[in-house]
Amino acid sequence: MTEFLLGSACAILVVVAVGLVRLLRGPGEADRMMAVQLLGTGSTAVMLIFGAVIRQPAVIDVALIVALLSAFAGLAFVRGISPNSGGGDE
Amino acid sequence: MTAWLDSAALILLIGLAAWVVLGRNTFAAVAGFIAYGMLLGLVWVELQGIDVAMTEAAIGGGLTGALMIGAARRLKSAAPVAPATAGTLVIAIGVGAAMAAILAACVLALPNPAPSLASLVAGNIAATGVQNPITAVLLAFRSMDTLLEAVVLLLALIAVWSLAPDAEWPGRIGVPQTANPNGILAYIARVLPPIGLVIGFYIFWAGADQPGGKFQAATILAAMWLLIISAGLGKTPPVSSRWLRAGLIAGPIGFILVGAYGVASTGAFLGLPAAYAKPLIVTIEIALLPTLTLILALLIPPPLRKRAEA
Amino acid sequence: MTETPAGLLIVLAVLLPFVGMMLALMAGGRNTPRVAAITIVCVVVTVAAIGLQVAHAPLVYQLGGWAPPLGVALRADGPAAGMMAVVTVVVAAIALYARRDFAVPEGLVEARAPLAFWLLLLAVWGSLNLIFVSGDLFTLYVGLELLTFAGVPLVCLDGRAETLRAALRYLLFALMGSLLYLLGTVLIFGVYGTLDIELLSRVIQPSLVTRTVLALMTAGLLAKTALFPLHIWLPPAHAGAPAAASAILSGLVIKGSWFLIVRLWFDVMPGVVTFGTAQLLGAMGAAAIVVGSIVALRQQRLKLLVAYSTVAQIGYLFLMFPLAFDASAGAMSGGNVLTAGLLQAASHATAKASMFMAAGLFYKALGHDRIAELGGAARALPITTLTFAMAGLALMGVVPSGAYLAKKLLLAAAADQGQWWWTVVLQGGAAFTAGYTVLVLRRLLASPMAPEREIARVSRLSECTALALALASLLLGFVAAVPGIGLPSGLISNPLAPSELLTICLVTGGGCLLAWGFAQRPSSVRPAKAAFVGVLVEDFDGLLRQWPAASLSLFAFAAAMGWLLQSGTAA
Amino acid sequence: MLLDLWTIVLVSMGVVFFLAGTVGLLRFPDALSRLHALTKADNLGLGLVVIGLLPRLTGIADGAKMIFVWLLVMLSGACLAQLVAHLIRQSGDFKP
Amino acid sequence: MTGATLHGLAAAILIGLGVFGLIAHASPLRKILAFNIVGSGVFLLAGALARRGAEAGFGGDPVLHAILITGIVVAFSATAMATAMLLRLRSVTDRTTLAETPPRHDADPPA
Amino acid sequence: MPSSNGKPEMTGGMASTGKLPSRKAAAIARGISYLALWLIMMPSARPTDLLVGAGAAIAATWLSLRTFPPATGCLHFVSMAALMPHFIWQSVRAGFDIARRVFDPRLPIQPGFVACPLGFPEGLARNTFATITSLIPGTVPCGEVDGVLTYHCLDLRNPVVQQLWAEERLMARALIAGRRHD
Repeated sequence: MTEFLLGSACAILVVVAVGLVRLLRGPGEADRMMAVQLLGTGSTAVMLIFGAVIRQPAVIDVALIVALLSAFAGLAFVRGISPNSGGGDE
Repeated sequence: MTAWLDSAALILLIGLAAWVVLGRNTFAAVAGFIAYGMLLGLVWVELQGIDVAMTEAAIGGGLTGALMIGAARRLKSAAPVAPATAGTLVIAIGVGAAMAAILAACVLALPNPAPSLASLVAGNIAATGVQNPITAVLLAFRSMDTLLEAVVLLLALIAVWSLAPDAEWPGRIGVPQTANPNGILAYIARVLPPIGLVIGFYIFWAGADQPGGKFQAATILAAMWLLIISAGLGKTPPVSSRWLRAGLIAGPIGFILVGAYGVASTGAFLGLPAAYAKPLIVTIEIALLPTLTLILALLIPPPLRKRAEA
Repeated sequence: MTETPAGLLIVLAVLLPFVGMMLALMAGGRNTPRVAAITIVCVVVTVAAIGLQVAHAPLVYQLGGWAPPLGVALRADGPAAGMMAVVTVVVAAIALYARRDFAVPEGLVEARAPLAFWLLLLAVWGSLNLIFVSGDLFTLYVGLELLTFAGVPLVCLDGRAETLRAALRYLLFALMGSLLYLLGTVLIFGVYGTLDIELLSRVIQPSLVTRTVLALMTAGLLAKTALFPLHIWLPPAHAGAPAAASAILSGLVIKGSWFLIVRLWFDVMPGVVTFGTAQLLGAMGAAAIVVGSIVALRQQRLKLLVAYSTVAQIGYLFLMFPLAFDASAGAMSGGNVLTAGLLQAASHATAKASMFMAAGLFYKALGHDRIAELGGAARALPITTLTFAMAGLALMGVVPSGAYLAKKLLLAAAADQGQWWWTVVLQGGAAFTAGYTVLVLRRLLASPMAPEREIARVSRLSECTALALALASLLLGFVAAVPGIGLPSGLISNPLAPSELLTICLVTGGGCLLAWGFAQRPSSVRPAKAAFVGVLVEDFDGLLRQWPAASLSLFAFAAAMGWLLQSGTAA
Repeated sequence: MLLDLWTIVLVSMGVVFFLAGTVGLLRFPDALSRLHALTKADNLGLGLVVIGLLPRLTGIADGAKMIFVWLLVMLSGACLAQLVAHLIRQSGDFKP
Repeated sequence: MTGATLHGLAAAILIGLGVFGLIAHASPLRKILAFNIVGSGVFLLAGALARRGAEAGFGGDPVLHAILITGIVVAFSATAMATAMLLRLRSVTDRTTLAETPPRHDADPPA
Repeated sequence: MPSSNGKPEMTGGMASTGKLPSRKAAAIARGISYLALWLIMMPSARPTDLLVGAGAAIAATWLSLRTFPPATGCLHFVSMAALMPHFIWQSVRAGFDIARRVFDPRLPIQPGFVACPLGFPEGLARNTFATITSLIPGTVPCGEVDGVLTYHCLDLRNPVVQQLWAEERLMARALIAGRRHD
């Protein structure tokens, strides 16, 4: 069972890594950030699986923080790339 | 199988680092950096450093990422920077490779079995009253580092403040941010922060006995506050605010007072009497939480008025 | 290792400045300087008490009652107490000097620059005290970062683009240095499982990892100390800052990382050092003296001249390393040479701070600091001119300055070990110092070019403070008379002996020649032959201070040092 | 045994949906369509992994927390998707 | 090869990459990013060492982990400070590189 | 962009019919849900833990009331919970829909925009609706103009607008709109 879980964690990681091609190729900023979001969700899943394998419930807390803060970073990104976001310095 | 997962994560991590360093487009590099930060959290979980994973995911991925994005946007309009010459690049590659090779050799030359203070911590942790060994180290065995670190943060904030335009002193620094109050950004900035607040308090409170603690909690709280500010639902306080300044020094001063109490009760500065060790640790953490939250949030620079006094 | 009862004083010396900083932030406005003043008085008393205690025996304090390796210990030994005393004197002087400059202007509740200045001054002080007494490599890392964070904003208090740029260079380069230091710390822990200096000094053995660690840490700290050719950030940063800030940066901040190198080489891993590496460090010091001095002679602005003279003087601080290497034991050994190094640091801290203060006063009075147009300044500001002259003399090593004493000790060591080349460097360095002192003094004493020059009033308190500091530097040699310092008696048996006077004359004469040869002059006058060399050196310096060159030098130095450490033992 | 089967089936399906998200991100012709793939397939993938792992957890509370992580990711993903969509439309980052 | 060694080697590569970036990039923002890469490499190296020292029922050496948390926070404050400085430079001038202007041979120094 | 005339009258002004709860009621309801969240994360009955949890819930409620006054609308918890299975099912359908299209070698999509006039007023109600509908198959809302939400659809051949209206009818009971934020 452990083997299966680790294997699927590996698979998710590889799949998400392939998605990072969008990070490299773009073309738009939004495409890049989608790849980053994909990685965020994927690594959350991998983390949860790994936590189940090592029987360490605190890993769920890490996943919680990753979920919360990746949302924050994502929102900052949206504001960062939006053409008319608030702020007075442009 | 674990080795496979480790290798996959590390290869991906190195790939992302290479992208951050080598990519031409600054925005793409910053996006890669955020992904890198998220992945670091995973790698730390694999290394069984749960506390560090939390810190790295929160600070490395979230807060630093947001900081970098904001900076990249504001630097977009700056004059382009001349790329490095080919000679520099070649030498830089050489230096980087040499550095990596030497460090790899050092890693392979480390003694076996590795030295460790883990059993020493395990033997003394009972005296601190907490169960999370990292909290025990941070707030009992090496509490001086933690105290000084709070001072480092405060000093960084003073440094950032010292860069403010004179005209804005001592008011609010930077331009208040705005967003459509009925838009989706404002919506998430209303829904998410209370949830984040509960999570932050939980991470803070759980830190005594399981992974977590004030830094991670403060980062979450700071991020939520920044979210509220960036959606135009709140403002940063003016730098002259008494409450703000009191909050900024509450942590270190409270820490030092507890340390002084240690002189009276145990004869050692920062000493913790066995009977009250845990309550005192919690007191320090409670004092540090608002300080760290305020500083971490205020360290993310707000948009400045351009050429305010150039 | 056992704890000493008065150890709590060390904790006070470290924490009081920080507490003062926080209370000053809370007080705000016009109360900030007052809180700073009270803090300074308190710390002065504390440091004095520490000095009295350390004269008997070093102080040790285990924080929280936890013994290393689990806990963190603070230790105040002789060098630490001495450095703390010097820093105390300089900080107090700078505070007096800056009282007028950084007062809150009329009509304002609070102003940014004064608030920042007073907070940062206290922070620099606390971090330096921490670096002097900390016995733990990681706590030292935190102290280094504190020092950097306190020092960098001082550079750009005026918010001009040039100073911001200088501050950013400083910060980024210093951060690179911190990373190398941290890397070394981590590796050390990986091998020995402790970060305590005393425990480490007992177990550390030369090996691949420890050699790498020594090379990385030294390189990182040199980047923060700005030893040539890693001085990328120093001249613009020190020249652009307000005078009081320059005095802090030049007199104090760079001493922190320098002292850490001393700790590392003498206390943590003396046995890892090899003859070659010690010579390398000394050679870099010598190069710093030559290049820094020549470029200083070619400056047209006083503050830049003083900043470049700092580059040269930093070189001086590293001349003790090759002389302290005990070839028979194959390790660094302290003793007189270490004392000489510390004396040099002390005299440089005081003299350079007062020199920057004097330069700031000239700037303030004349509204510029162009050396060519300084004529008449001596008549307007006689005290400050005297200050500059005395500070220059103290740096040159004229009797009875601390630098004189240090030079004597180093010359004795060089003669002892047959390393005659360091004698040349020592005397040559003094000649260079004489050169730029004479250069500036000649201008100051010249008759004014335009008689109707408007002279602004400067604070008499500031002038007197700068003079007192210069005087302190010049009289530092009398510490030899203090029992307990451990200097050989009869070192200054007859300071007015003909041989001594002859040396001074020769050095001064050489300095005049150098000044005549290298200094820039109006284009109408035919340049001296040496000026071509000067231009070359200047361009070389400009090239080295480009970012890629400087960062490459950093790693090249680390590599060279690692190689010398490795090959030195194989031979 | 049955619980193991439950885990195997659901986690495998989760992997498949992650794969769908990636393929969509790579194959779809314009940014907005890619956004569909991202928001929908990924969230479902994470959800399936979470549900699949439930029987392997020690306590009910851990399970609830895990589901909460999923809901949080869904909420932020949904809001972010709208913001990104708005942005793409505004900046003309897509081809219609 | 154990997992910890693997992580240590990866950390060495990360540090090498970051060092390259620190030297090669002219743009300060990219330097700051590279600084963060080096920093995380150093932390990861420490993590590998901590993992090697796992004993007494802990997943790693807790002292090293605690030190790391401090280090991460310090590195963040350094990043924030550098970024703030860079942005301030940007608000004062268009040119955000570190190279000095005007050239050193100028005759008319700024006041 | 296919416009969507002929929207049934019945949906106009929808969702503003419910009665807004009093400030106190809203505070209690939110406080309880935040406390429930705490208990999910820290299922401990020790008094100190509960005390901190209560403190966290109170702080969160205060923050929530400050940024999101009850007068600007509220969610009807029970109705929302009752709709939960439906949303989850829609979300699963959406995932399968994407997977089907993505793995199909012909890539059967026909993306485009659809304007969908809505009865929900600006603010909480419309935002919540938009957020939830971003999870149903084939639609992502991408901005609004004058009460008309624009959706990006993966396949214009599907009856998207009808589907959205159906969702609107379902959610009308759960969303109680108030005044807009200003």
